[in-house]
Amino acid sequence: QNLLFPVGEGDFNWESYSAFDEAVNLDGQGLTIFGPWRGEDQVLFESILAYFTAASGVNVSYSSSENYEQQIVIDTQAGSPPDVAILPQPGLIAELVRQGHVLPLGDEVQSWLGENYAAGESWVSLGTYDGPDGTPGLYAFPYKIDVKSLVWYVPENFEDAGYEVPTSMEDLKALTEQIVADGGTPWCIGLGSGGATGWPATDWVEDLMLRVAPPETYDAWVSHEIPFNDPAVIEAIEEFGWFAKNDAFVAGGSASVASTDFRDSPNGLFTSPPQCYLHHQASFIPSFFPEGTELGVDADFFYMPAYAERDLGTPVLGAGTLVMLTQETEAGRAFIEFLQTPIAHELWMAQSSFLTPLKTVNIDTYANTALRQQGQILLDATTFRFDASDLMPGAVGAGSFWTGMVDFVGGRSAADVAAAIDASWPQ
Amino acid sequence: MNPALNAVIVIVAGVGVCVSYFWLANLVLDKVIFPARGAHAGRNITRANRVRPWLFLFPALFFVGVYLAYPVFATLWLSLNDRAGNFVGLRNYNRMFSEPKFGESLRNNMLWLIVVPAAATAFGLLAAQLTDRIRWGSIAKSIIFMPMAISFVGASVIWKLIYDARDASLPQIGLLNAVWMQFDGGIGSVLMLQALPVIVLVTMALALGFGTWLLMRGLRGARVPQVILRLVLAVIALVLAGVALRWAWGAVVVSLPYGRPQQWLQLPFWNNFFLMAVLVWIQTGFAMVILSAALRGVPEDTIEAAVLDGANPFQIFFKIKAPQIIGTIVVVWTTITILVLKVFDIVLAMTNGQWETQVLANYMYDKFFRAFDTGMGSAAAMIIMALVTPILVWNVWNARKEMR
Amino acid sequence: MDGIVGSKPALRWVTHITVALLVILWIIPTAGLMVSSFRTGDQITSSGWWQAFSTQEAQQPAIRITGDEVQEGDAFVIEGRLFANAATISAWGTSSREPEAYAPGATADIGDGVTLTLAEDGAFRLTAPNSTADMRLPRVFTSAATAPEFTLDNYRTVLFSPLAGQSIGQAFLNTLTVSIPATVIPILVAAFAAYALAWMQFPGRAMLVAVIVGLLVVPLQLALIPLLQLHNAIGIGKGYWGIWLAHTGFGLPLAVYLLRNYMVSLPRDIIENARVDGASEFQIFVKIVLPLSFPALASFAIFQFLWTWNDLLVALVFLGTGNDQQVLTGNLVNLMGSRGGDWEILSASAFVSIAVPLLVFFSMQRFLVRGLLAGSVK
Amino acid sequence: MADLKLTGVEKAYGKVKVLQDINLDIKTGELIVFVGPSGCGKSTLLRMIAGLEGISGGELLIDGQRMNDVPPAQRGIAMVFQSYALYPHMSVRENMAFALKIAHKPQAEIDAAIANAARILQLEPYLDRLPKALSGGQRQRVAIGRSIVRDPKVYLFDEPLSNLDAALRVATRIEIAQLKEHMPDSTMIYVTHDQVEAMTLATRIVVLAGGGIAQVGAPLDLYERPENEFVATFIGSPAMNLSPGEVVQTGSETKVKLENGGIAYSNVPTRDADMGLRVNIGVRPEDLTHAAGPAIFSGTVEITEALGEVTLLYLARDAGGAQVIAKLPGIHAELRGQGVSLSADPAKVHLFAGGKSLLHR
Amino acid sequence: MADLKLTGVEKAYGKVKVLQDINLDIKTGELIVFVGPSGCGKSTLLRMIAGLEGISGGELLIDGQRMNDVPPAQRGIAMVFQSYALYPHMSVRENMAFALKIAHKPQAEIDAAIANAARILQLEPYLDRLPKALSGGQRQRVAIGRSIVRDPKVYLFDEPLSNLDAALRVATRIEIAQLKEHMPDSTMIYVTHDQVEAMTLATRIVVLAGGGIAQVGAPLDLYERPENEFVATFIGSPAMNLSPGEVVQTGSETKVKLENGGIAYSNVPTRDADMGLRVNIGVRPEDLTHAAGPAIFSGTVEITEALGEVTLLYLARDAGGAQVIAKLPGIHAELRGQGVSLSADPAKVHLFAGGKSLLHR
Ligand SMILES: Nc1ncnc2c1ncn2[C@@H]1O[C@H](COP(=O)(O)OP(=O)(O)OP(=O)(O)O)[C@@H](O)[C@H]1O
Ligand SMILES: Nc1ncnc2c1ncn2[C@@H]1O[C@H](COP(=O)(O)OP(=O)(O)OP(=O)(O)O)[C@@H](O)[C@H]1O
Ligand SMILES: [Mg+2]
Ligand SMILES: [Mg+2]
Repeated sequence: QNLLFPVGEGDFNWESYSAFDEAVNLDGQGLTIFGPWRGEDQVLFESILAYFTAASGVNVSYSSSENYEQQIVIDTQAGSPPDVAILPQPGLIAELVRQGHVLPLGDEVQSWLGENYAAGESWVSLGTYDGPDGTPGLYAFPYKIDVKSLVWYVPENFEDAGYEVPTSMEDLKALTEQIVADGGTPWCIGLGSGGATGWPATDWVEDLMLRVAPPETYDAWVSHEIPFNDPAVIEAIEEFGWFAKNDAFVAGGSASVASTDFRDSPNGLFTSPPQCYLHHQASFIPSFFPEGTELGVDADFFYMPAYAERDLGTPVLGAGTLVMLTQETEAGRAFIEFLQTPIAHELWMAQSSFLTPLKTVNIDTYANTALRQQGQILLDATTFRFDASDLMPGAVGAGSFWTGMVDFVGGRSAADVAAAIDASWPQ
Repeated sequence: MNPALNAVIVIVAGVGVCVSYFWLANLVLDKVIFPARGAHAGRNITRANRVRPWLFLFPALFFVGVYLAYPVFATLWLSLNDRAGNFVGLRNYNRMFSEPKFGESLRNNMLWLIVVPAAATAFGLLAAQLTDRIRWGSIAKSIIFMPMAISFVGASVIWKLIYDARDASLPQIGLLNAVWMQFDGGIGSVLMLQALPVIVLVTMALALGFGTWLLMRGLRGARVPQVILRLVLAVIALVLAGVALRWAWGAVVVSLPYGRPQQWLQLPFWNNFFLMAVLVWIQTGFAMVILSAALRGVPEDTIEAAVLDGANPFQIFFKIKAPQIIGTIVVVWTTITILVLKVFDIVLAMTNGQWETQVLANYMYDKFFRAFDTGMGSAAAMIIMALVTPILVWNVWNARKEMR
Repeated sequence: MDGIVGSKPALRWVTHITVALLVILWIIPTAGLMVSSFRTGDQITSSGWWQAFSTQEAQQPAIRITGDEVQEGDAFVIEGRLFANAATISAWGTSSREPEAYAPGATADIGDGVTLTLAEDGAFRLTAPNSTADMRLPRVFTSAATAPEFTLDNYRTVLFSPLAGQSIGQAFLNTLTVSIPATVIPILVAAFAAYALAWMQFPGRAMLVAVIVGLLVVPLQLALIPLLQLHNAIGIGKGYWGIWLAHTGFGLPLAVYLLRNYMVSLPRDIIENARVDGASEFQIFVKIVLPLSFPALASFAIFQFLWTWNDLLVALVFLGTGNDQQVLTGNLVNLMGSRGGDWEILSASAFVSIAVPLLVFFSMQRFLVRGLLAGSVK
Repeated sequence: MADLKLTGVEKAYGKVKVLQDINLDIKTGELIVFVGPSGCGKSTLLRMIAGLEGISGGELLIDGQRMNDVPPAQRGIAMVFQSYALYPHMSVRENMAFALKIAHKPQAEIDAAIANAARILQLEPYLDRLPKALSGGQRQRVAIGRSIVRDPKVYLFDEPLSNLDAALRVATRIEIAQLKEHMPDSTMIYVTHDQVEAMTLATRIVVLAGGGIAQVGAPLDLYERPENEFVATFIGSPAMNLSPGEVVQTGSETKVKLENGGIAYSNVPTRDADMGLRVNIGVRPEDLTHAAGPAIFSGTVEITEALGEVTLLYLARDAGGAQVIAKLPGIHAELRGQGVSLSADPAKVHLFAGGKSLLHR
Repeated sequence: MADLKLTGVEKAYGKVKVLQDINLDIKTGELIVFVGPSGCGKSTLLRMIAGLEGISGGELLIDGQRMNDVPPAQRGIAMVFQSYALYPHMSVRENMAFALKIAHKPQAEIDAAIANAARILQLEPYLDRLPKALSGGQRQRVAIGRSIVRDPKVYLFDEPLSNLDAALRVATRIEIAQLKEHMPDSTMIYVTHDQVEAMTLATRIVVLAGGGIAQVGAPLDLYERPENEFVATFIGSPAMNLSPGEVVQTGSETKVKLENGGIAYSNVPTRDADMGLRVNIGVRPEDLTHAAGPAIFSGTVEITEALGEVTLLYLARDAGGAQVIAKLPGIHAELRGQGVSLSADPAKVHLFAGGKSLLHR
């Protein structure tokens, strides 16, 4: 097996690796893992799996699919699930857990998570679901986090125009207006994503929700304790509308928002003259920047600031994938154990597009400053909240919320849209 | 083992098992169970012949039963249960009917059901007829067939590229917008985008009116089912003519947003047609291949007789060839109609039912795999299946007729 | 028919023109995809594919100056070329706000004594009073006419990239292993059934035809879960048998429907003659009906093959998602990355995957021949 | 080795009865010809015997075994179809070999049978062609060849020669007759429109009409002693001339006074009671001769058709509107437009009352 | 109003020349019959005249206009196909109305034309049936009806009667003949296998053989004065008996000593130079009579075929292997197995040298 980083070299926590190596010996056992990662992400993940295999002797077969949500539903319901499933949708996980297709991870893992992840309790609660009998338990292990509260920009465009990185929402809005006044267009927003069109707007709304209301409201919103058309939610939607529904603020006018593909929309940053100066998107977006764009030089990001006057701290919105055991296997348990070693995080951190709240990792192993800064945002967060649309039931989070947002930018009022979404909430 | 060798063995085994079933089953039937020998030879043969159809049919019935019929019943059952598995009667249907999205899907589906099979069959027939008569026909055929070889998702991607819209200040990479941007509201634009459609629509309305007149003319003396059928068709034709005229008027008074790139997939109502174009583009190849085989089966002497009777190529086509392949046209039409009911990939990939483009299949998919609402998903599936009933009746009628 | 004299030339022209129009209409989308598959992702998203062949005068993406620094007297100089390919610059700038500030050959003062000269052909010369080693070098914005440029990289990625886990060759084999039996088995099964439905007498025939037509409409998605459950229960599990059976089941109604409709149109006398000749139903089927149904068999074979070839869903569900079972479509989809949307990969892989179906079509096309029945009956 | 018996056989398509109450007894070695007007059900009856059409009522026995429900292949028959029914995808050779291959005959035997049939039917040059490259007649010959090679118990021919030219027709007809002679045990049923074929080939002719059998008998029987007007006019070409009249003298020689004014003598005996009976006399065109004495028919010759050896005279229609045709030996084009008087040997004058022959009552 | 002229017409399928150097002059109002062995190209020639096959070489003129490249519909022709070619999806009525509807004839006229045709062809009961529910003969009649209603300049018939029964055949034949008389301006070309049809209908017969025209002439001309052996044997049924021999006496009456030992006298004049010439004599079966004096043929009667009015005698093959057939009037079944001597009127004895008739040299 070719391991990317030779064992023992570099700043990695090799002790945790050798400890795991010694403790676990499952030579010849097999493990099937099903996950969302394809393409480059798959290569990255498989490079991590190589270490797991080297240490435990387990033969891992990883697979993924374009329609992995559908796939996992079919596989579990038909009774041929993989051993381990990795999914980015807590809503879907909740459904699977409720149907009894997922095994509880146990108290040990739960307490480990609480202790070792920064803001541990929020991660525990993220992995905790109501089992088939209604009793909650830890079913999913968060691994690989994305930060969503990021605004991307081109530093040199800012320099050329003489703009500063804003530190508060008020500043951000002022900057927006300033750019318009200078004859530019501030934002590039694209909601297009084929069948999932609309989801980037949900990130906006969630991010803004954390900035107009306290996190408890956010939680109540997610769990439908308050209706979707609660004034707080409507306010957040209207905040988004402030950016997206103003023709002058958005490249191509608000009409193009819903149709521009989210993958294309950051390109506006890099045209000359720039179509736009700002782009709100999660940490994965650089892979859609033009070829050869150097992060930190050609493009950079800043934390989507909070309102100075509202005093809600520095909330961070994020997302991530969760690992579940869908079959009882020794190897599967061992894999969860492996994920608890710092090395399982560091090895990926050292490559790219991986953030972790695990406190015991060596933050220097991040591949570049951008990643490190994102990691820092994660660590600096006073509040961390998981993407609400991923937490809500699929009918909303992967359905009416998306379409509602498209309708909203298409002209419907926030109240209307919110009421409609609320109506679609499954009873 | 070498993977290629492995594949070959696996292929041979798979096909071999299938072939040997038929061969052996026949052998057993004729030689062992009802041997055509001895005292009861005659009776045995008759018996064997009574069993044989079922022998031939068995694998097909088995597969169809297990792989399609059984799921249908399972689905029917599911549609009467909520997601927790409790029997709720028709409540899923009630809920579904009260959802505006469902109404929208049904409406759009109707549109799809009218436009796509008609357009694909018409284009397919045109292509089949014309390509058979020219030397480079087989090349043309291959090109028209090519979209068939592209998956639905791939096709959606291609067409997204065509419908793509950029800001007016940027070069358009969507072909349709690039063309659209050539129009500036001048005389050429008016001719192309207003006069031409008006002419086409008015012609269509006139043709439909004429059709109505033809239908009504032969009314007296016709049998009752005929009268009803004719009346229904006449009403439909009249309605369509009205629609065409309204659209023609719309085309006269419309002021087109020249100079602004259009989001084709977001123009309400019209976007349905842009989605349909994709399926028509794909399915025309299917229609063409099947119909061209049928056209070639039309006895040449009947065509020659028509030539001598003085029929022009159009009359030969419409009065001699088309009626003779009407069975095949029905088959093609049916197949495409059914495909229209089932295909959701295109809508899913291009709009996911947003901007009022939802269709039943995608609605069902949504309920099944997004909302995990198997009850409603199944109910939607049942509606889809209910929509084919007319086609079913039509085909049974046809089958009966030709067996007589 | 071919012999008939005196068809009007005008009509022939109309025919040619109509077909040409149809062909153009039909080929444009594919052509766009084809051209795009030879362009880079940036090119695809920055200009229309129909412009790919001509020299384009356009605003180029910003290019950052790079190069080895050479000391010339007290100035530090970097020289080089902006473009790898031929290009003619019409205007350029160093600020995104004024991307066309300078004419080619002009010298721009960037500040701190740094100057940049850019010639028409993209050759630049940067002079700085101090070493630029720790300085961020400036970006150059150009309006330039670039020659058409095509790349095979997309195909290289699709065919040889390690990203897909397994080699494309294995995926090809897997797909063939799936497609060939999944095409042949339903045809065989359906042909027998269609023959029975068309030419054998038994009660309930019309009913069965109706049922089969009705089952055409069953949405695939409905059947996936119950069937996989079934496969798991009877021990087939996931594998080739499972997927063949599934494809057979799903493809059968259409096959039976198409074939039956073709077979009923065969001349009755021929079949009766074979009956009198002493052929058993099996022999009639194999020796008479099957050969005469070749056009229908061929067209259905084409469709079924295309369908199984392009299928992803059924393969994923019934075959499994492991690398060694990956079919071509699965392989290509995986290339596209978790978030999809790489036009260039998509277009290249679309062309890789339609190659075989087109080949099948071309080779089968000659079986869709004219007048198979000619000369059989009066 | 193969005798057929049809008792009360009938055929209905839905409600339309095409055939009814067909009773027929065919002995081994006979060659039965079905004739009858177009559409009378000849093909249908043949197909019922072959087993290609179900029998709606009655019984079909072959060699004493009930065959109503036995499949065609087991009835030991070969059939030549009116519409060739060649296998379009097989060469002529393969078409002929098909049945033998099915029966697993040795290749040498197959080759010999084909060579023989090809020689008889002059098909040698075409053995490797596909049917579509043959002319109509060539196709028909292949269809015949296909049955010849099989050597079945019962041959069924549905107008097998209808597309052959006269010479080939005669040759093939004789071949069939000789075939028949070589296989005295094989039974043949033959449908034709051609009177010459019917007369020369048949051991017995079955005249079908109106869904039933009009008469069964040896060819000359039918020609000389038709049972009814239908058979009388149907057999023989041109058809027998019929003319209405009244019996004015009975006995062994009957005298009839015709409505057209003519007088006819017939050898058909009549009883005294027949005096004054309204009858139709029937005289075949070929039996008419120039009359010296009292004429049966007299009138102007409207049309003459010279056939070479004989000439047909079409007399102008008389008051009754009946067309009288006479066939005189030699060439008589000169008679056109002239008046002629025609009479006939009393032995050749038939009498019909109510459609039935007085000979057969 | 419509005369046809074919000059040097030829037809090739690829390299195979099916027809070559066809020269034919057809006058307005003629009824030309094409006869010839099966596969000789009759249908092909007809189709070329109709415009359904291209003309590979030569010229076709109709009314003096070159028609090689004129589309079929503009040639003013109607055609009845050998294979019916009915429109399967139209009822009989619609089939017949089609051409008229295409020509936008008023409905009343269409109805009248159909009623007339249906009456002639006895199709009234079937007008609303589809072709598939008709018998073979009924279909053929519809096909004829379809052309009758159109009233074209030139009629082309490709074996139109081949599926009709004898009675209907005669009736239809006469109808065609009368049709012809009513329309003296319409030209008809008629392909048939039936000699009687050919002889009765034709104003002239064209005998095709081996891709060319063997002889053109009035029916009786062909019958009485065939130009060559092919025509001699082809026209007339059964075929003319040919027998080789040597001229032993020349002059206005020629004497031929036959190889079979017989002596034949012929009225065909020969020159002195012909003395000793090897010739074939030809005698039609119907011209043979019982010989009192020297016989042309003598032998044992092997088979007799009684046709009613005549009897065919098949003599045992002589040393030369030729089959001699005689047609004697009346019924002569008793001759079977007996020896007969046959001779003929010298006026009826033909002489052929090298295949050509000595009469025509
Ligand atoms: N498409 C073709 N290719 C090659 N040869 C052909 C083709 N069509 C016909 N022939 C040949 O041309 C010859 C003439 O055919 P045609 O049909 O004209 O004969 P015919 O005289 O009408 O015969 P019949 O009396 O049997 O109908 C035949 O020998 C036939 O085999
Ligand atoms: N499928 C059918 N349905 C109804 N009537 C039919 C069907 N097939 C045949 N007939 C009728 O049955 C009758 C007998 O047909 P058949 O073919 O046996 O006639 P035929 O004596 O062979 O005539 P021909 O000499 O013209 O071939 C015809 O009147 C025909 O119209
Ligand atoms: Mg018949
Ligand atoms: Mg012919």
